[in-house]
Amino acid sequence: MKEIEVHYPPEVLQEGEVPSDIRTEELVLNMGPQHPSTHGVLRVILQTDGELVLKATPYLGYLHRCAEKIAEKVTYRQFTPYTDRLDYLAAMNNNLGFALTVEKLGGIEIPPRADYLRVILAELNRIASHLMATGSYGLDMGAFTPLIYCFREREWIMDLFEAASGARLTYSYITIGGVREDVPEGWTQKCREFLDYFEPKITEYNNLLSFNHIFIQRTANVGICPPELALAYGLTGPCLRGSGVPWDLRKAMPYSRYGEFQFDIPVGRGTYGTVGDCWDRYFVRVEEMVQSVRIIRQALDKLADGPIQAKVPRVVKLPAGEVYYEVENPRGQLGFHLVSDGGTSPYRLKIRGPSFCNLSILPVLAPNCLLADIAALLGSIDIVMGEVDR
Amino acid sequence: MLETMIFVLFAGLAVVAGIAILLSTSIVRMAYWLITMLVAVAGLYFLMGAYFLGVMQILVYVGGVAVLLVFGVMLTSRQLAPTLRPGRAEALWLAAVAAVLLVGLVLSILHAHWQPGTIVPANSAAEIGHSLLGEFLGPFELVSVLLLVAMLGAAYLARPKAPTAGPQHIKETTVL
Amino acid sequence: MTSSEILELVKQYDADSIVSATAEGLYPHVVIKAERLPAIAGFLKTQPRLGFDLLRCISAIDRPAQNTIELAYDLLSTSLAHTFAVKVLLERADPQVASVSAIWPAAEWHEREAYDLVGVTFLHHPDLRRILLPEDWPGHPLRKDYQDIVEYRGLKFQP
Amino acid sequence: MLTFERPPVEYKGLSRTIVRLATKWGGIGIPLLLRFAWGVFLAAVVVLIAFVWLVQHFINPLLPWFVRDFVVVVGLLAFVCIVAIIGIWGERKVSGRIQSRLGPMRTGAWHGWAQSLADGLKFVQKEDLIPAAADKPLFRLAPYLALVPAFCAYLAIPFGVGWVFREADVSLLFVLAMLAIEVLGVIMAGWASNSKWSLYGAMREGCQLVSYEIPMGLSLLAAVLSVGSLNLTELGEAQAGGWFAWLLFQNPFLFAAFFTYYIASLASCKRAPFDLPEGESELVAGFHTEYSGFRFVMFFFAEYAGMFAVSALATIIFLGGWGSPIGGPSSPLWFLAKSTFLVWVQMWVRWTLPRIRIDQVMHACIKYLLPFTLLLFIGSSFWQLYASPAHPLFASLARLLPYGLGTLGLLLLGLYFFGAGYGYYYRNRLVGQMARRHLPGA
Repeated sequence: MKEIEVHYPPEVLQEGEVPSDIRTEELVLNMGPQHPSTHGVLRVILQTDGELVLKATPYLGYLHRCAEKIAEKVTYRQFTPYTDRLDYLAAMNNNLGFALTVEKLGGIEIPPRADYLRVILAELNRIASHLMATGSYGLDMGAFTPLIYCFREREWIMDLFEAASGARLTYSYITIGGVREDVPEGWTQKCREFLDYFEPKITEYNNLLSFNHIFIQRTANVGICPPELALAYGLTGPCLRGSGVPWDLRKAMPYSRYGEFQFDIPVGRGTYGTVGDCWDRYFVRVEEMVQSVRIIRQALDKLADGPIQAKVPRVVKLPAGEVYYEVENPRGQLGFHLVSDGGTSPYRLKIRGPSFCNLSILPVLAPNCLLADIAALLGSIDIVMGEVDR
Repeated sequence: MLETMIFVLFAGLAVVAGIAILLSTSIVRMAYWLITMLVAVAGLYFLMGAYFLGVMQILVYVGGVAVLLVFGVMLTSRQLAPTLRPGRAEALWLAAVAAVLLVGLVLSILHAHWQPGTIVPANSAAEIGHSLLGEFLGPFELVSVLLLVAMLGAAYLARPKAPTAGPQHIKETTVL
Repeated sequence: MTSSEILELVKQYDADSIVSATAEGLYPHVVIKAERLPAIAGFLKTQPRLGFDLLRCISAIDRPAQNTIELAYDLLSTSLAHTFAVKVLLERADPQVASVSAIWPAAEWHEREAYDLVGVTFLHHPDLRRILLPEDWPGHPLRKDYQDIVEYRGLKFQP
Repeated sequence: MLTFERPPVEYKGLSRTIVRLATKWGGIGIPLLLRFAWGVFLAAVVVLIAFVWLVQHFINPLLPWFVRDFVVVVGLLAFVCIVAIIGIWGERKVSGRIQSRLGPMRTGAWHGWAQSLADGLKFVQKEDLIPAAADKPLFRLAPYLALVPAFCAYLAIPFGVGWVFREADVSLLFVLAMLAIEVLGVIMAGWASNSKWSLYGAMREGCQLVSYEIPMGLSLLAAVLSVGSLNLTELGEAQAGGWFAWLLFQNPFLFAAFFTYYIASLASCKRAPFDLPEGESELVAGFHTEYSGFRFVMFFFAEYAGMFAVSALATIIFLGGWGSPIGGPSSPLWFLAKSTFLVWVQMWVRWTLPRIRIDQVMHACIKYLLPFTLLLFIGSSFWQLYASPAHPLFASLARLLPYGLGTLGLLLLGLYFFGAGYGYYYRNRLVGQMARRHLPGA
């Protein structure tokens, strides 16, 4: 038992929000670390007045492994599995980010087939991750059914990943210098089948959840994050685009082969409320799935036979130097600041987890929300604690 | 015989609940004892054949008023059950008032002319309706005006006002 | 805008506070004097041709050999689509630097993390507490001389 | 190489299930059952002795009544339990099918019919946890306070003419009163748990139920007005003779009142989209966060008993009760069928819609539902005023309207059945590749 003082800044009440002559007791509510809608072991201390939240203070670190310290003790190749555990819903994208960082510093060129495979798998994983995000967002809003539908589709992707890599969640498939092994025969055909099946399903989810009146009432005009605020707090990914900023690394600073593909950047337009509300952030994810399908189709068309690995030694040794490299993950920009002293393991590897930065806006948006809106807000920010706590 | 038994049961429950209201220290428990008493009285109404009255007692008092009461009590005091024991001087004063009331009640009961009446016929709801909208229309409307006034007063009291206090500094310690 | 042009603008603004700079290579950045950080950070954000509106990351790198702790601020401009980095070198014994959280609120949590894991103190930070580790954790794990602890609140760790 | 196929579900026979049950729970369950059997036996002996003693000493002249009451009460108790057990199993099956899953399939061979029983057995074995800081007496009492009123409501609900525990001229009000005091158990549970989540659940339940009682009562009163009785049997009997005699179709106000009643009854049963008191994603589990084991089951039972009770009220008052819609003999089976359909719609709604927020709940009630039901109430009374002494203008309209409205109702129902049939026919296309191989008959 330890007493932790919770500090609140002096001005908690907004003007005219609470009638001051009726004495109401503030209730300090400990949301998490075990709570269904904190999406992991996040703990938020809520100071509430009835159902009104006056202040929210997140406490992190329940899933802290100090991956950055681990990185300094293992070789580059050995660290790839640890990147799986960062954003465990988008392990392919994490693998890709780390591999690209190391390849950038090492100046490694990788063969085109590996590049396209990487794009396909990363985009498939983006779909899987967004399915999880949108489905569980429905669950946060009390709609149970969309989650199961989304899982049904995600199951396909998991099967595709299993066929390619042998794993269903932590793939370590995209490695330094290419991909670990080639996809099995008939895989691309199955992938196309999935895309044909999946595309019309998105409309179905929209009819079921996105355009549901209650759902719109719950999410539109809730947790409004104007574009300036989003940029100031370093929001990236769907959270930033939901605020109406058309910023996507895949388009703005294309990495891997993204420059070759046609796709749009969906942004929040304030369709049912104000730009940057929860509904916008949610719907950007839905629209991104459509774009991912487009990218995968183009990449599948360009996928030709060839080697899938560059000539990279078993123990990678990088020249001394440093690099900061970012990729567009489903949740935002995943950055690796890699400092090498010429050895076989990083001298310092700083990981910028997009969820970590996105979550930092919670204390700003939470005041004057209702208790139920906190679930809406957290779900729309879509955090993965593995990445927040690293 | 059976009726007497049931009467004793309900009357006894009402008395016990009444005493328990006085003796319990937690406000929420008091509220629940009050509910018990209201239900017991409703049972007595049923026993007398006044079904409409009994049902209304439960519907309005237990289902409505008591719920709001519990609701309010629950919000005001949380686990710090305030000890509601009166002080010595207070107790004397209260005892005097209670004694006067008790004596008055007992005297009036003793002096009342009790007549064995007949139980109201079964179709009591219709009769109550007729008398409320016929014989007692005036008082009935007056009561509704009174309720309206009470409602307006409540709305007036609960209206939002401009904040008068300055920025509030809140510092709270939670034990984890 | 290329890195060299960005560097040129920074030099025009305050050439004296630049310790070293490189516009070429994989990691174009400028190393500035720690006490000039807030001013230059403000310049980088507000100067319309730079427009660094997004602070991506703050990396703290412990270098016992040079007896310094490096802080690298990775910046991005979403309006102009260019990146740059600013570095400050702090003394290892007592690393202190002014917070930039007033300029980029995103820095708030990154600075708390640097404080937590590397032990850099940020002055004028609104809420400088440990963020990932418990309040009473001994030491800062990402320092190179950090000793793995064997016991924490009665919890024994196997190496 | 590509493993997209899943092994088909192996359906087990009944004998297999019994063996499974015996082996799975044999270690703990059977001794426990035996202990329970002793307890039940002893209780039965005590009750029997007390019963005989009472009969001999006091109520000789009332004996036939007493026996009847005893049998009926035991029967009703069994009925409520069966409703809850089938309801829970049904809810899981319905949710499963809505979500393109199967729901329970193993326990009891045929579509997992024994799942609720197995769950009940599991719950009985679970530890009855009471938080250290809870208000223990209230914590223990709360589940009973939720379950008993829900059961009491059935004492006045007629299942048919004469199929009722007690006729009372105010039986409608009695049922409403019993449904209203169920909330006390919930509030008590929330408060006594000494958990803030539970307290929030209790607060929400209090707000919601007290508010929605009013539109619910007003919608029913609109119907009561056109029959002129608060007696449920009379209300049901007034609608004998086919679907066009149902109160639902008697005038446009009552048609609307049925829907307002149904919405309000969802709120009073804490069903989605009004399931805020137990809203999982917000309040963990709301008022029953701290409950486990059999006390939790009691809340569950109370919920399902309440669901059926409000559906039964809707059936009796709006849908002709036990009367046959096509003009055949009336029967309690019709009553059960109609009520079950309404319960099913509740489940359907629950697994489709998101949950609304507390301010929207109150907003919807006070700003829309309450004025609207008041309007319906007044409109219905005016209709009654002009139509029942056969005002010439109304006479023909009032005679024809039930057919028109009835056709509209039938169309709605037909639309539903068309949708359901469409879904069933194209289930392969609709449920997706992964699940379809598991669906029996797919």
